Amino acid sequence: MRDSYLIKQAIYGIFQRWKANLTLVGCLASSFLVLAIFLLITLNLQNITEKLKGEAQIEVYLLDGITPEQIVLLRSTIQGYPEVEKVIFKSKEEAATQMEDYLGKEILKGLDSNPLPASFQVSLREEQRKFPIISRVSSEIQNLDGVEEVEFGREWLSKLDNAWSVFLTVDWIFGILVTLSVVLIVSNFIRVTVLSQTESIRVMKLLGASWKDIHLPLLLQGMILSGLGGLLGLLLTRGGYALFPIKSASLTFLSFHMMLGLVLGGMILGGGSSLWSIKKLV
Amino acid sequence: MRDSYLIKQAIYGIFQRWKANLTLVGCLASSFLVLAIFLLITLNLQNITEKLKGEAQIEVYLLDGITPEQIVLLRSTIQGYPEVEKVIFKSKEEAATQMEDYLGKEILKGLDSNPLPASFQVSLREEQRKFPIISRVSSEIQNLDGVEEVEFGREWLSKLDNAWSVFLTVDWIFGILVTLSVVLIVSNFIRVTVLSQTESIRVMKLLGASWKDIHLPLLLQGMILSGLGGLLGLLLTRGGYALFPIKSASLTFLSFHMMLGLVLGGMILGGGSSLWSIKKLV
Amino acid sequence: MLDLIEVTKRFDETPPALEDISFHMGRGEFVVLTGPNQAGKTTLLKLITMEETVTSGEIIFDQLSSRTIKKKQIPLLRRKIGRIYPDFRLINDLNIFDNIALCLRIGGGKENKVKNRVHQVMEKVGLSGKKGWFPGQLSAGEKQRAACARAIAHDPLLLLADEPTLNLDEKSSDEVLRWLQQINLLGTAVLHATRDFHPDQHNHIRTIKMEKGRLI
Amino acid sequence: MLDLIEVTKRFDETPPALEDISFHMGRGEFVVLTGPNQAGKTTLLKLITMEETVTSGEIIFDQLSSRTIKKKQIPLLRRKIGRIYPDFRLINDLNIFDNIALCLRIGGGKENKVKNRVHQVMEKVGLSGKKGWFPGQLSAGEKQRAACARAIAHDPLLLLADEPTLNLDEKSSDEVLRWLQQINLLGTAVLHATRDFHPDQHNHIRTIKMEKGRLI
Ligand SMILES: Nc1ncnc2c1ncn2[C@@H]1O[C@H](COP(=O)(O)OP(=O)(O)OP(=O)(O)O)[C@@H](O)[C@H]1O
Ligand SMILES: Nc1ncnc2c1ncn2[C@@H]1O[C@H](COP(=O)(O)OP(=O)(O)OP(=O)(O)O)[C@@H](O)[C@H]1O
Ligand SMILES: [Mg+2]
Ligand SMILES: [Mg+2]
Repeated sequence: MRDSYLIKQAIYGIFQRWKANLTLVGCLASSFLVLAIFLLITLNLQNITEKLKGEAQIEVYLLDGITPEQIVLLRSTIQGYPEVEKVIFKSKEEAATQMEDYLGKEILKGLDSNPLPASFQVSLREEQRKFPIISRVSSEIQNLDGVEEVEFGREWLSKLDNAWSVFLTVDWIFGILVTLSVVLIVSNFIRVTVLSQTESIRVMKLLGASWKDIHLPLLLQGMILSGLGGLLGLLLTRGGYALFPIKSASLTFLSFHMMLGLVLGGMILGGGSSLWSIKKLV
Repeated sequence: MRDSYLIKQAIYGIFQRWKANLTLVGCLASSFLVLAIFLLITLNLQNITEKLKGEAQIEVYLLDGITPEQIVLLRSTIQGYPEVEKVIFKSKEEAATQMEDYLGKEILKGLDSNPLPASFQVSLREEQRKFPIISRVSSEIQNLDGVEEVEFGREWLSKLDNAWSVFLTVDWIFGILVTLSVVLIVSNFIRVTVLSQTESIRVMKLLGASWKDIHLPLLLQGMILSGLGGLLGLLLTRGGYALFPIKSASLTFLSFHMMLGLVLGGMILGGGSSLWSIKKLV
Repeated sequence: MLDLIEVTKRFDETPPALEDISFHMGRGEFVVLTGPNQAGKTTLLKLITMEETVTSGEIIFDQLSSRTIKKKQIPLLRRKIGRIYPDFRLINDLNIFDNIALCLRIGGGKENKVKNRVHQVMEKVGLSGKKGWFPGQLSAGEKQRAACARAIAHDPLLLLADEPTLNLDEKSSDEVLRWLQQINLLGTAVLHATRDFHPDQHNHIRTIKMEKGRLI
Repeated sequence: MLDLIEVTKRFDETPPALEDISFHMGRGEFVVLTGPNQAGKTTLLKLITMEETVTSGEIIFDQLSSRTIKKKQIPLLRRKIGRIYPDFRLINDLNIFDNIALCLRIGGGKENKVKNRVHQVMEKVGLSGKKGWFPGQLSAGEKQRAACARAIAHDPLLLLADEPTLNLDEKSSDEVLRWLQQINLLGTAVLHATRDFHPDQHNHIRTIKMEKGRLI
């Protein structure tokens, strides 16, 4: 048959059985919806974790006898590291004031000298805020002259990293299962659509229809229906996201590439299921 | 027809089309699996939150001039609250030692007197560890004689409560969507099963089959297939849970009632879908 | 037993499929209903089994009137009727035994009685070797035999046979016609609708002729 | 054009459906294939269109041999054949116009040529008023006409008609048989398989008789 006729027929066929196809697209959309929401949650939790990690700073406590010249030198050395973004100096006096604010005026009253050390607060560039990098930079700073001790919330950071890796495990398992369900459900729904045309296919073959005559319309239908399901699922997710009660600048929606991937994946899945169903049928 | 025959026929029919029904049960199982995992995650996150909240204690700082008798009296008063599980006393000296451990020996050296107050650490019974109860008990203790100040990590607790309520919102939305998908998918799959028997149903009606003759076998088939889907989904979830890499005493599986509810819900859904499909058919 | 009183059936299209049909069939009578394509034979049978509703007029079968019958009584009415369709309407998921047992089971028969009776009629129509076969495995002639067996197994009050010899060669046709006469002798009234009826062979049989929805 | 050489077809069951069949049909010939139920008529037609494969022997149609034909060539072979089935095999999702256009479109015809030709054959078989109707809305007689129209629309080299008058009364049957003869006069060879063939009416026509899978 002519390609133009086959394509016309595929699209016409979808409209002809619009009622069945509407439920079909609805069911597929609900599957894709679950997948999209899953991706959305994963993505945002990852963002939040990254952001929390970003708040991690390195506290560099300086030796008590350090001279202002040494401080300037040290500061420029640290600032010179490629990973470092910002270095803030906190003098002994500032440290004492903060301590008093925190524990009350009396706490340091009777002491002969201020026991608190001066310090730098070092924050790293955003893309470098990862546990191994922070850890390495810290130990490098530790070896510099004039540094007494370096602290960077090791415990808290590694806890966060642990929690994230546990979550990632669960997330992967869940993600694989959701994806498997989507594949299973889409392929089965498409199979039912193809099976409903068993009689037509048989008759067409008896009348001399070629491989392409049989496969092209069903391939197109599978791709269109599944693609529409994916698109509708995405739109619903976007709608739900827009209505989501908690607004925050750190919330993001799926990137264009992810959305494209979802819809294209849906289309490939739908088309593949069509071809596979015909194969099992004939 | 005789009930015995109808029931036999329903079960026989399932085995007869075992190939189609196996895919069917597989698809339903994958839907129920997603639902079960969703429930499992919700349940465990709730448990963890409860546990974190449970670690919240009330710190009761005592007046400086308090006598040992007053301390004993106060202790027994607090211990007498029905919500309270345990009261631990920390003397001024113990507080000082802890402070020194934390900030260094020198910190309290020059002071004329120990500025740190004695205190009670009060923990509540497990079922009472909720923000409003902790808050109420705290303010009751605040009004007792000899108490200077009460602290209970208000900020941290309310943050946790907030985070949990945000999560609950997302969770509810997601849960409703997952449930909707399951309903949509199960009902559609059952509809396809019923539709595949359209011809039989028509012929049976023409031969004088009663309402029950038509509906009972399909109702049973819908219930059995969907119930099996639910059961298989649960078993798979249980299997995944057993293989889950992180073990912890605070992880729990779904309760027996939840599992029962899932399977029964699946059966009702399947049966209902059957009846509804026949209704639309006839 | 069966009375049609000025029955008219109109589908959406303008010319009515049946117009002003009246006739009576007594218990145990054998009637051949004949006429060309579109005469309305099949439609008439459908009205009797209440597959279609009468537009005007009345059909009374075994004291049940098409005017007053309740929806719940329709299955009871159908159980008194045996039906042979030109396209067999065997259930593809059931084997031949279960297909033939269908009317008996719908009637609520006990399983051992059902079994005996089904074996009996399968023997009669020459299908006793094919109990476990499915309709898809049978030739047209064998399906026709099975359809006949199903229609007569429960000893109906009335047998409505629509083109029961359509798919058969002359030898098998004659056989089926013989069965219709045999079951008629056992007390079942038979209404045999067919296009190509040759009255010279059976001129002792009451014949109703139709054309374009009217008796002639 | 069509040669069957010692063709045997055996299904799993022991007695072969066709045994040692040989005959030749020339271009534009008209042949009636007759025989009772189970003779193997339909099976023979299926072998010609390669719906079933020959167990032994050879079929040669228009230089394509059943021994050497490739799977890809089967559609090309079928496009040269017109086919009328006893159960019509119209596609329920397509209206009558599209059903009749099917063979033309499968042949790759241009839409405006397809349109002209379909209108022409619909006129011929008397269906011009029902272009947009669907098979489910037609009577058996009208479906039979549509099936005939579909089979002859693309001017096939060979027309295989399996019981084309099964659902028709005598008047319509004669009409369909006339069409078969008309299309034959235009150059299409016709193989007409039927159970009830009355040789006295058409004794100038070549007849092949079969019984139990053999020519007699
Ligand atoms: N469901 C329907 N909707 C519309 N018209 C119908 C329907 N059923 C039957 N008809 C029309 O009623 C008329 C009588 O058809 P019927 O099938 O009863 O004829 P028949 O005598 O059985 O013909 P045949 O010998 O071809 O079986 C026809 O014109 C047909 O088109
Ligand atoms: N797919 C098949 N599997 C097994 N046996 C078959 C199959 N198709 C046909 N047969 C057998 O082949 C024989 C010939 O059948 P066929 O349908 O060709 O006869 P026919 O002459 O067309 O009969 P009818 O007049 O009833 O149409 C029969 O015995 C039939 O049971
Ligand atoms: Mg009829
Ligand atoms: Mg045949």
